[in-house]
Amino acid sequence: MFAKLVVNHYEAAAVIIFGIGLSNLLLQRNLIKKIIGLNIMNTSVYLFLAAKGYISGRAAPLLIQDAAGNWINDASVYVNPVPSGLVLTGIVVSLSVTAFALALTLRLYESYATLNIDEALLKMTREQEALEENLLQESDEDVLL
Amino acid sequence: MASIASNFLVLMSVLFPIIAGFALFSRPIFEDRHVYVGFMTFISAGIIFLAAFCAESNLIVLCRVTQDLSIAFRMDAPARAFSCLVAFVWVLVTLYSFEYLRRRPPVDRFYAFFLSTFGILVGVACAGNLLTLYLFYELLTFMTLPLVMHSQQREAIRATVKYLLYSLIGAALALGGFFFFHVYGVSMEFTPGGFLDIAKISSENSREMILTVIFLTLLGFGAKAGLVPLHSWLPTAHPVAPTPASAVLSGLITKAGVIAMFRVVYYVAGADFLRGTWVQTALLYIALLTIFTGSMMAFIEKHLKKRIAWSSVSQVSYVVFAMMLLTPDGIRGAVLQIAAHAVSKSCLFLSAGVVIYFALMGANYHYADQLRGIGKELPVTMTCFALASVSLIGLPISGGFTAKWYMASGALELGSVGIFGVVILMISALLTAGYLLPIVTDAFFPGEDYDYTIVVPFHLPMNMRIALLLLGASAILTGVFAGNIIDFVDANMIPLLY
Amino acid sequence: MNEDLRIIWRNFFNWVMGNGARPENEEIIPEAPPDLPFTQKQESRNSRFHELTLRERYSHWLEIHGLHLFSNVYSGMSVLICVVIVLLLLVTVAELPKFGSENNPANNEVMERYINSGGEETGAKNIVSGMILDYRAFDTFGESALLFTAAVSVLMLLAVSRRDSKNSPERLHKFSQDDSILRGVALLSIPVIVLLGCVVILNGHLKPGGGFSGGAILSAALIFAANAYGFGSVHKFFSERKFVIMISSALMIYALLNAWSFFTGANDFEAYISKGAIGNIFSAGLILPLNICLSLIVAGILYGFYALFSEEEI
Amino acid sequence: MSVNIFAYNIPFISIFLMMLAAIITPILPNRKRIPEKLSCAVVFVNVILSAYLIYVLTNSGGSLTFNFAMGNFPAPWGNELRAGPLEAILSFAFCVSMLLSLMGNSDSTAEDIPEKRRVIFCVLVNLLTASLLALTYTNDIFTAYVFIEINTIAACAIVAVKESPESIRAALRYMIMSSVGSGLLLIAICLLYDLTGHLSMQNMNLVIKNLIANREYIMPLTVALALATIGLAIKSALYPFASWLPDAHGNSTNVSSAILSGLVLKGHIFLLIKIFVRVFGLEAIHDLRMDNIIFALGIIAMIMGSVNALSQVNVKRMIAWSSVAQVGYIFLGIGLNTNAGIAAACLHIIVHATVKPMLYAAVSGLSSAAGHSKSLHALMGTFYVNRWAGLGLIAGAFSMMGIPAFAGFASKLSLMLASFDSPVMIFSLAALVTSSVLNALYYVPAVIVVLTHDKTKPKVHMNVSMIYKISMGIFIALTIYLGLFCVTLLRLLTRGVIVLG
Repeated sequence: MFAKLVVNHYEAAAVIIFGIGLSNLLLQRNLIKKIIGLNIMNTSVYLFLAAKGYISGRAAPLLIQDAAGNWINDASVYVNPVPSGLVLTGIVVSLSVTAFALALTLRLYESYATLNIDEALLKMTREQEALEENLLQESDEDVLL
Repeated sequence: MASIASNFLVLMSVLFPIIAGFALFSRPIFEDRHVYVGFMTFISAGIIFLAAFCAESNLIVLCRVTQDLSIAFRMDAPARAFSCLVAFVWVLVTLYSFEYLRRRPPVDRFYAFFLSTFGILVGVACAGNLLTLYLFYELLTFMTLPLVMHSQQREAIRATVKYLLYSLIGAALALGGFFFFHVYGVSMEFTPGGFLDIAKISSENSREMILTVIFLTLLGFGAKAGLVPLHSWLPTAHPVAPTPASAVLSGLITKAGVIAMFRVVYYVAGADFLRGTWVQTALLYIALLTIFTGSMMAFIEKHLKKRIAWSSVSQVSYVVFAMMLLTPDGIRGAVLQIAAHAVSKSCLFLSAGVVIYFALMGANYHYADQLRGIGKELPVTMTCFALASVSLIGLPISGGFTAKWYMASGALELGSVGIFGVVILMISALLTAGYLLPIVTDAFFPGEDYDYTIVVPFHLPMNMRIALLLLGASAILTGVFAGNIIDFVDANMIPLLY
Repeated sequence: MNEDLRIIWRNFFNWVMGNGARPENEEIIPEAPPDLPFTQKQESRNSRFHELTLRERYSHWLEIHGLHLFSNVYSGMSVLICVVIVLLLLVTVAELPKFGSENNPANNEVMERYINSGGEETGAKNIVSGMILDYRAFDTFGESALLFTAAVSVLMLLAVSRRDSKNSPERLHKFSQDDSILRGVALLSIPVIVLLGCVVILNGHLKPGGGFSGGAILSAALIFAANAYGFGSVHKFFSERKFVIMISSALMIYALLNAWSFFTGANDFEAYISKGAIGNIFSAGLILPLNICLSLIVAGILYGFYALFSEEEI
Repeated sequence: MSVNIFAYNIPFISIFLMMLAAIITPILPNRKRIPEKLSCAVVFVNVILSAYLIYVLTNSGGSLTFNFAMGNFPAPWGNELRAGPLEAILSFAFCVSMLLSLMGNSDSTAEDIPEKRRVIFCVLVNLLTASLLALTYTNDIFTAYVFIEINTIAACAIVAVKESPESIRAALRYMIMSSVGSGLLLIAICLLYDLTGHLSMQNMNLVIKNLIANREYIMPLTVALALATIGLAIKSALYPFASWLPDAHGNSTNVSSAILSGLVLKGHIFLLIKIFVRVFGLEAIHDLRMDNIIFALGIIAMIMGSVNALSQVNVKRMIAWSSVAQVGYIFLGIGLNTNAGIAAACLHIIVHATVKPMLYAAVSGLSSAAGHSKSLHALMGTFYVNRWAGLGLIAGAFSMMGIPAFAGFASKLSLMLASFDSPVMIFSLAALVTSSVLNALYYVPAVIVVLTHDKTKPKVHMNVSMIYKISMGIFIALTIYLGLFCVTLLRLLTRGVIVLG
């Protein structure tokens, strides 16, 4: 398995970076760091795709002319163009998601003065505590049963 | 032409009370709600009687859900009998309730659900297939919830939740059975002798599984009838409801469970399929256990309405016992017991209601031992109470007596279970006498030391008086005219057995 | 005996269900006068008989330790999930087709047709451009719609609602308005940047580049201008309304062009668009106008993001 | 081409119509609620279009499906849309549900969202609908990914449109979970592309069938399938991954909650169904052992969703947890891994897309009658203030409990019948029955509370707008219609699932 991993080392690196991104996204408490994790994760997928599109010894998919000035359109000369297209699309997707997530983070920061999502939760619970006290005093549990 | 008219009649007998009930939520049509309710109950009862006596017994499909599932009604013999009974008792209880509900607002909500429960009960009775039966059975649960929690007090709510939970568990078991019957049935339409696909069952060797499913379904439907594993909501929920509601809950709505079981036994599985199987034996024993437990608890219980509720647990199980005998005498006994118990239990609850209603004037009459000498103040009420007690105990010429007579003779055909059953029936009759008769004797004969000067004559309102007297009289009359009922049963229901 | 059991059971039940232990002599009166709706708090709840129920204890405990416990458990689970996913993916990667090999499943008839007939069918020299703007144009349309979605959402979050709330925070960054070096460099370089952007856009079907990259370069020029001369000067010719109108109309033209080509293509209608000769600037059918629209959208949106995040308005 | 040329273009027309509406909305004058009217009008046009498409497809007599090439190139090279009975019915259901959600909640929308933000809200709604339609019709897995991202951003923005701190927080949480989901989905798509060399669903299917027959690349295929399933499960709130849902649905405005639980979840689930049926094929799913996992997760979700809903004080959160349980039903149907099971799951998608927006609309009506409080206790007696909302709540509750003659019963019945021949029958029976009881345990108290007179409160009078009454009436009629006459629909869905594979 290890030998195979060495052959596919680009992909192996990509999935390790994917793991790093995912763990950042899940584990970081700071929202900005979470978003950075998200970006790392997406970028690793582009690396993966780029590696998948590569065929050793071939040219980039821009048509080239031979000596006589004819366009060479022979599939055995160029690398696979599909992953490049997917990467282009993917970059725009991650750009949009990042922008939106950052805007949300900014708004959260304005409301709670923290970038830590746990602290925001804590502040929110504290704010609601007073509210819930009032609510509990009025309500009767049997209704809720 | 006649067929269309009769179909319309049957549909209206189910739908009219429901619509009339929910119309109460809209803006007032009649200033006086009692007039409206009385009028509508009367019309509904009229439609139901007309339908029961005149309608043809063909299948009326309201709409089709899938190819073989539909909402359908059929006015067959059990439906006719039961809807007549329901209409009779309902009119009287409604008559009684006007006076009673004056002190228990909100009237609108109570009557809305009370009227629609009326229609839904008739729907349970004349359901043409299992889907319709299940639909109306569930609706019955939801429509009676507001009746139970009418007072909106803590106890009422707790009782309602308990009632809901038990009914839902029961309905869930029935739903499981429903799915099985849908797969293993030829159709879903109630057919005398059962609709199960015997060939499929025997080819797949799944007879035991189907028996288990039938058993579970019967237990599920038994929840409404207060059968033992799922009985304990009944003594909690019935006493907290306002008296008119508890009268119909005990007298008729428990019978909806019995009717559902009856349909499963005779119209889904078929008597032949069940005869001699462990399901029959198990249900007989469960019914006997319920009979004994109910009577025993009623004997111990001091609270008047609770005692009557426990008595219901035991008395309704008589019906289950008789029904599960799967003999002609069993069916005769079951039908008689349904009729006798419906009228006498309603009568008992209504009498107890009068006592409590009377109690609002000052004294606290919630417990059986507080009723000493009350017969002097409420002679009519306590007379009716006595009549109903006589029927419940099963003293001769009353409705209960004939019912138990047929039951016992049916049971004796069945061997050891039957003999055991008869013994239990005897013990239960003694216990019944033990928990009902002392109230009557104490009420009328308070003893030497009773101070007669404190007697305040209480004027019972006329409509209450009429309702009580009619119910009390019919408790005896079901015994006197038992022959006619037996004729009806012999003509229409005995063929179900074979 | 029986009575004791009953009391014990009842107390246990109450303890679990949250009614508090009830004194035994408190009788239940089923039909008390109906003047006390159940919404009102019952006395027994506050009386000395009330003790903490299991449910209340649980919620108290949860209040104190819940978040901590949750975040610990959450972290543990996350680490586990990440490790599992990475290991699984590594094993998978080892099984995948070999890197750089010609015989991989991905190098199939799809790729062959893109290269063999891409030139004729799209007229683009840049095969990737031809692919994303002609063969798989719907994806790219979705992508620009995605950018539009993000732009609209960010606009809503950062501009519209703050103006509604009227207590927008102090602007954090005041750019120096009289940095002459910056201005000088900007004066020199902005035209070059714009020119570069135009070249990249117009050569999208010939060379690497295209609407997205060209749009990004254009937006860089705008951002540079805003930084050097202040946002006010940019606003003079680029207000929020104009920004929205520009993006919307560019996207509209883009969508209509796409719709035209989809519609005619799917129904085998005549599209009236010539492909031109490969390598010419006016070739490749719709790709050039599409690239121009895309670049306008991207430039507008990227500048919009920058302006919204730094100045909180456009 | 087995259908006429107009019907042939309907998928394309409906997607582009929604998109153009979204693009043009910011330029329109923002007066007299024009943007909202435009959204409603366009969605209504789509309702009619998809109804016509259903009619044409089922009456054409020839093949039930057609592929629509987006551009000049057919499937493996260009993007394609595909329309069959399943897609047509689901897009019809989505459009109807969207239209009714917008109409039924228009009062509360007007209260909750200021006018300027409402323009953007309409843009987002149009984009969301367009992306849902694209997700439904697409035949290309990468296109699906792009439109899923549009869907996600629009959905998060719709949660955040309320602009309260809680809703921002909920949206952020939703965003993060969704990003994890789409990351996993993306890498799964990349793996699949690497193994098959295709992005078009039917071509992928051919290659995957070959691979499985030759037992090649089994491990990567399994991992790709698992990652795609987990990714979409996170996005569609299957139970262990559902913690974001109650936050997002409970803290947003009513119309957002209705749209989110009625439509957004369903779009993702339908994509999962497409991946299962169309990309892998049912045998392959069974071979790779994914069906049992989905089935078990579905059962857990059914139970746990209801159990969590039992302890909620806030009605909206209660209904949100109930959504989790309902998603469990759908996954149970998918996990049966038969055509009948998936058809039943689709029926439940439709049922839930009808009933859940109705419940949210009812709750919005009731809570505005109770002074905008969302706690169950505050809703006491509101039935008598807003009877249409009360009736909606009752019908919705009955449907969720599975009372016959209401929509929920039909889907439960079909799920049960679908599971009858499978070895897991007893589990699904037990789960369905238990979950019906649990559903009743929290919906019935809500109904009781709403029906209970509160004597301590002063009598409130509220004018219920005509549009609310109309949409509620349609909702209730649809619920009962689905409960009583779903047989034709179910037959169509089954045929649709068969031709989808």
